[in-house]
Amino acid sequence: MNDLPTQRSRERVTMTEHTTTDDVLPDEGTPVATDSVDAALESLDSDGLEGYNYAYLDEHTKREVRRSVLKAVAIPGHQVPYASRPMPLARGWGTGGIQASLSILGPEDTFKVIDQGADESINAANIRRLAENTADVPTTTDTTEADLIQSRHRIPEEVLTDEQRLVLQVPITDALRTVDPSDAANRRRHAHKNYGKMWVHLYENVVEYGEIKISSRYPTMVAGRYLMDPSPIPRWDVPKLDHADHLTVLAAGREARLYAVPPHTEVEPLAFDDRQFTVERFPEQACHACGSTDTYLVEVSEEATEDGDNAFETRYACNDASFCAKRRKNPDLPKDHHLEEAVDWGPGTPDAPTDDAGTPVEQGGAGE
Amino acid sequence: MTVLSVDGLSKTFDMHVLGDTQVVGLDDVSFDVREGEFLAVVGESGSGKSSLLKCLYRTYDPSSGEVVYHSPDGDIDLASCPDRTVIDLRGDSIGYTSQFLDEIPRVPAVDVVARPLIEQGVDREDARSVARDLLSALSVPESLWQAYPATFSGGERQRVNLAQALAPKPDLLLLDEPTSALDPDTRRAAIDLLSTYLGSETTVVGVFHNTDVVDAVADRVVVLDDGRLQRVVPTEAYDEEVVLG
Amino acid sequence: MGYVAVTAGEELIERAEQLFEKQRIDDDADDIGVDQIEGQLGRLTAQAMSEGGLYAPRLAALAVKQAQGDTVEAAFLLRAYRSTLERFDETTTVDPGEMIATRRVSPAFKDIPGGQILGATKDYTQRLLDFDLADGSPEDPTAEWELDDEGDPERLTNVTELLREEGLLHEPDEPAVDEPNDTTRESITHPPERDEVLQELARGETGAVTALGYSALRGYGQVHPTLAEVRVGRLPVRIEHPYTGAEVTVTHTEVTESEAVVPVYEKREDPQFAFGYGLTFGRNERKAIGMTILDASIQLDGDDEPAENAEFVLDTVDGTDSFGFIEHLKLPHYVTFQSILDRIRAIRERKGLSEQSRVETDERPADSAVAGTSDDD
Amino acid sequence: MTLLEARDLQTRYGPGCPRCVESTGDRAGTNQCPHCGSVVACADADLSVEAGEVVGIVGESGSGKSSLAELLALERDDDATTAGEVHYAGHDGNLLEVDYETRHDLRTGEIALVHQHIRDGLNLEFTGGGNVAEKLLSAGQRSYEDVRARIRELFDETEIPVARMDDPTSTYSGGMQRRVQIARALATDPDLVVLDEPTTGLDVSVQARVLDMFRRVQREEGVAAIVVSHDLSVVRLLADRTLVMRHGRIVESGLTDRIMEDPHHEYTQTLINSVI
Amino acid sequence: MNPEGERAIESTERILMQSFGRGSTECMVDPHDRSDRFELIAACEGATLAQFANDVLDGDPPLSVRQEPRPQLLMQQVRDPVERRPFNLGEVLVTPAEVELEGTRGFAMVPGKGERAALSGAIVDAAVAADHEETPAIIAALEDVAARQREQRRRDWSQSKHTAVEFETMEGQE
Repeated sequence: MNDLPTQRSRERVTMTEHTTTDDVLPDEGTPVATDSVDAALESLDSDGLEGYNYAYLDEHTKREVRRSVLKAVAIPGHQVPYASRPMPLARGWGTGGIQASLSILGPEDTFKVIDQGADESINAANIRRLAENTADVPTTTDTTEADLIQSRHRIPEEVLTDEQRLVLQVPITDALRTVDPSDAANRRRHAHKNYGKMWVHLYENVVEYGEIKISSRYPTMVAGRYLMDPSPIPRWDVPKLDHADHLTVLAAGREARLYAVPPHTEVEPLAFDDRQFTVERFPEQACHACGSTDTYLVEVSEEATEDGDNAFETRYACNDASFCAKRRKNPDLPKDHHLEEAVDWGPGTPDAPTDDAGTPVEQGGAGE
Repeated sequence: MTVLSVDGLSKTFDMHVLGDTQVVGLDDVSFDVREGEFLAVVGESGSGKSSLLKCLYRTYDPSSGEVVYHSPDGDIDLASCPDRTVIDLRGDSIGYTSQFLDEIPRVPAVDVVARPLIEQGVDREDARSVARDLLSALSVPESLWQAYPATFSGGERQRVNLAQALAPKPDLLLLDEPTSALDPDTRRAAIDLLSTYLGSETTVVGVFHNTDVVDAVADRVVVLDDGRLQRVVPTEAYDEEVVLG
Repeated sequence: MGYVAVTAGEELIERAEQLFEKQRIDDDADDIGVDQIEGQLGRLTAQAMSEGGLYAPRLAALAVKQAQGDTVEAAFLLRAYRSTLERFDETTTVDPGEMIATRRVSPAFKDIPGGQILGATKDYTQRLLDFDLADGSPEDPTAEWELDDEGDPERLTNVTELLREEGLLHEPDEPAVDEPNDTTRESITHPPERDEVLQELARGETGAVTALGYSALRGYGQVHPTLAEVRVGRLPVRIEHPYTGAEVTVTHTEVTESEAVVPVYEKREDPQFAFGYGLTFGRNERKAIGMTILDASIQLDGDDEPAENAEFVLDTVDGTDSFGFIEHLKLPHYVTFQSILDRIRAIRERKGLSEQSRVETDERPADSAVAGTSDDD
Repeated sequence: MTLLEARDLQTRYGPGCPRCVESTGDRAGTNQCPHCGSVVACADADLSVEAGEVVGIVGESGSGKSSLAELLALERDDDATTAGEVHYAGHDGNLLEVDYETRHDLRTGEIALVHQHIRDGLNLEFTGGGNVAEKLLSAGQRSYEDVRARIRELFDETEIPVARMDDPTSTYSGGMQRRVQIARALATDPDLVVLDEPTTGLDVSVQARVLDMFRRVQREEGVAAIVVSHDLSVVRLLADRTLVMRHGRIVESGLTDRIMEDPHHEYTQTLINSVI
Repeated sequence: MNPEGERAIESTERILMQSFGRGSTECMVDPHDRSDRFELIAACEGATLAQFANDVLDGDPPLSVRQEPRPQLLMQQVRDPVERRPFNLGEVLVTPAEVELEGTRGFAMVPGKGERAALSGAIVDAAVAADHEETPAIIAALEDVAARQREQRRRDWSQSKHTAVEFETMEGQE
């Protein structure tokens, strides 16, 4: 808190400056016990020896990250480089997300962390523990109670409001990486809004497979200008970003880039007029726990209990664990139950495969 | 009515590669060409016959003099008009062919002949039909129509060449020895074709090696000698000179 | 059901960690001391410092101990620790010519001023397992040495400077007065500056730097350098004293330095050598030489060879990045996997394949081609 | 109708000095400035192209013809310093000074360049159809079926087997790759196509067929073309008018047959007489 | 390779068998000089510094800490000898501390994580600057550090030179 570890040398901290600019130590220093060196050490603020700064990162770093977030909000979908710090998490395990979260979080915020849809997954628990330990924030598993949600690869099923912020962890920042590994080349393409190569990728997908093969990380135009990698959220979640009420910040630690989708911004997955974007299908499936047919489901292999022939059977279950828990108590609970006005938002669950032309996904109203 | 007025036409070549020597091709040549007539250009080898035709077509840049083409849209001096005017005239008014087929490799004979028509906007099949007629009239065996002219004999190539020149029926056709390699029978067929196919709306200025061709088709004869115009006489008068000469 | 929500995640994390810690004390052997690691496994701590980009021998030994010998994990611990620290300052710029070398060989020249000093190395010995080492500590084999007093250490003339004097190496432009870029503070945008390349290579992962450097030698590149010099020695760490303003030495860092000439002649009319440079914390000649090759290769700025592509090299040599991202694949991926399943089933249905297979669990790993080429992270 | 009008075009490599232009060119016998060492790749170049017309540019390598063609195709070389004006029918102002956006639009819509080297013009990993699709998709087409139909049409027109359209371009023969380049160039119905050395890398037998195809398509589509070649026969076959370049200057221009049969400039005479 | 070479290899092996971690530094000469004293304190053992600091503190002099001893980073900048441009080699962990002892400032920095040594060093620095009564003992100890450093350095160098290959061709020239 005292010194800014990121000062450039032109702002070199001389000893004199150090004491005069220091907002904690008075000019004459801290008087300490003089019994012995060890006593003197002990009488110093223990925080100065052992503790971490609030929210782990020092204030200067957080300011820098916040500035980058602002820049990202100002240029929707544009990847903003920032000085990603090494974190006590491994790269690829949410170091970008946690830096963004810790920079945005304040003590009055309630924090929710999900990994692959679940609050209780081990990595989510680890990240939540870091925030609890260093930022002293209350945490929740209830989507509607959270002020800030950090998520790996899902957007919650319950509609986010304009008072909420979503931080998505990003492994790979550039949608164009799929078609060209060179960041230098892709940076030029973004600058020139030259997305021909991605379009050819989609075209050749259709040539080869009859439809677009991309599963997650679906390339998406933001505000009609920048092509964005929405992180590996399923296609199911991509329409939730379009004209959403909430702010989404996408942050990558390893790649030291972050970008954002501001509220009420157009988000459009790339597709052809006659080969449209489709979300994942769960034909004739419902969550075996809560019965939902309008949520993103994942397959669960379980040991069969009765049928002796099959060792395993496949069941479907809600991926959004916290909403599933609510639905189990109240199966009719709409996704926008907490809102004053219902929204026409988010994908429904189409029951049949799409035809060649890619029949548009029905925008099922919440709670259908 | 005069279609072309050649006045004081001269052509000198500056041969830089030969130590900056000058070669005179044409020297102060003047004559008129009447609409619909067939004008033959004759003279010894090297007398400037081909140079004259090339100056009229602007393949050679005249050094001085005028070549006024009296087009329906007004007079145009072919010796000095812009290149683009020449290109436009070549597209639909003035045709030229030499004794050598300027062929595009790997294009079948029928398409070589049809090409000028297609480029003028004639439907592809219609143009091929005309081409087939012309090749037939010039006794090109049907088996060759779809073959590449590069494989043809000299005579066959010249027939394809002539057919290509005639096909679009230009207002003014410049022919530079188009029959030199033809046997007498074919030459006669070519002569027939010149009169029957072209009709009176085409004016022809031609250089011919054989006096029988001149006799058969020419209305008047321009006689050149060493780049200078000797005289312009009716064919009959020229015949007498030759006989007497 | 216990699948969708792993309950009590934090408790499980703790248990797993406890089990890991138990491995350290799983037998009757003595706990290995940090002093012992620092003193006896110097190469290990040096590697952790080099890849962590932090010179702190004792903490590096601690990190090695904590990581149970995993150098990349140890380097990662150092980096994470580093990011909680303030920076006092930059040091004053040190010239590697000031190095007090304990080892110095010049493969390019048989004879160099100051001589070839082999120093401490096993380079020239047979690699045979020494079973005597298995028990007991050996005697100091140098105890009986009769040393001549060589006086104070000499500074050894840099071989590159000899070449430069002869005009075989180009005279650089006026040294830039600018501060060098710091890649730990501003992430690189390509193409990188040379100082950024050197900083990133200096903290690259040893295996990656060695492998990429080797790729150029193996034929995936044009650089087959002649080493002008390889040195191990100590560099002073100096700051300006806050009271006197004089440059004062805080400590020394042990470093390995390598310089190479590359017969790629820069100018046709005045042929000169191209150059590669390597410098890294600790005793690690392999990495320093690998770095030298990569530095020279990157300067060629070729398109086709991996080692000549700065973007490729710098994007792949960092151990912390590659370690984290490779290992993150262990995290659950069932959301994205479900999305992939949806695509492959849709495509198979379109092609009239396996209408029934959607509920068969054994189809999951099927058609790894699609899963493998998926766009999932 | 004049499609393109270029005045005083200049491309220079190197620092440049006030005497660069006067010290280079045909009379100086070099394109390298003796004072500052800069290479004046082309200078003092004026030309215009009519709608539907084919203009040839000939000269030996290093004569500046490719530099001139790049300027006309609005290709930018960051290493070069350029000057002059290019005006284009229907567009205001000097196209050499327009922003990236406008230039990009012009290049995807109205002016197409067929590169000398296949790799500069095509992505060999794409399918043949994909290379053409890129142009169409970049121009904003969003119907997959329409794109497919247009590719088939263009393949047909440029005599590429339609059955091969979904094969990687790298599996095509050199001649087919050149045709894909031309199909790609024509995809968005440009007014002007610039062909830089269209026969580079092709067998002699294939050269003729590609040129004939281009000539036919060019006439049928009424697209204007600038054909750059060191090979007189290429220009002779395609061009109505021809410019002859040497040491970065246009030394002679005129009707193509006139250039071939009545060359005026000493260099042109040498060039014509050098044809094997 | 001549016999000298073989001898060098043998010597080399012997050096390698020794344990590492001697940690010697260059010596300086005058502990009264503030800059020289800084270097000697940095090289001095922490226990020695703490002992002197405790001796100084025995008199209960007013002491305030102007900079808490806390590990910090120094980015080591090296001039690349090819382009002669500085680059950042990596950071070095140090612990600085600054105190004011009876109105006299003292500053010290020790390598690594060493809060106790750094604070002790700063107290020792201030004490010598103020000519505290412990000064002669401190000076003696620091001079001893200097002497040992110098000796260590010379021995290391002699050991290394013991592995130097002397080519016969060189003898005539030298």
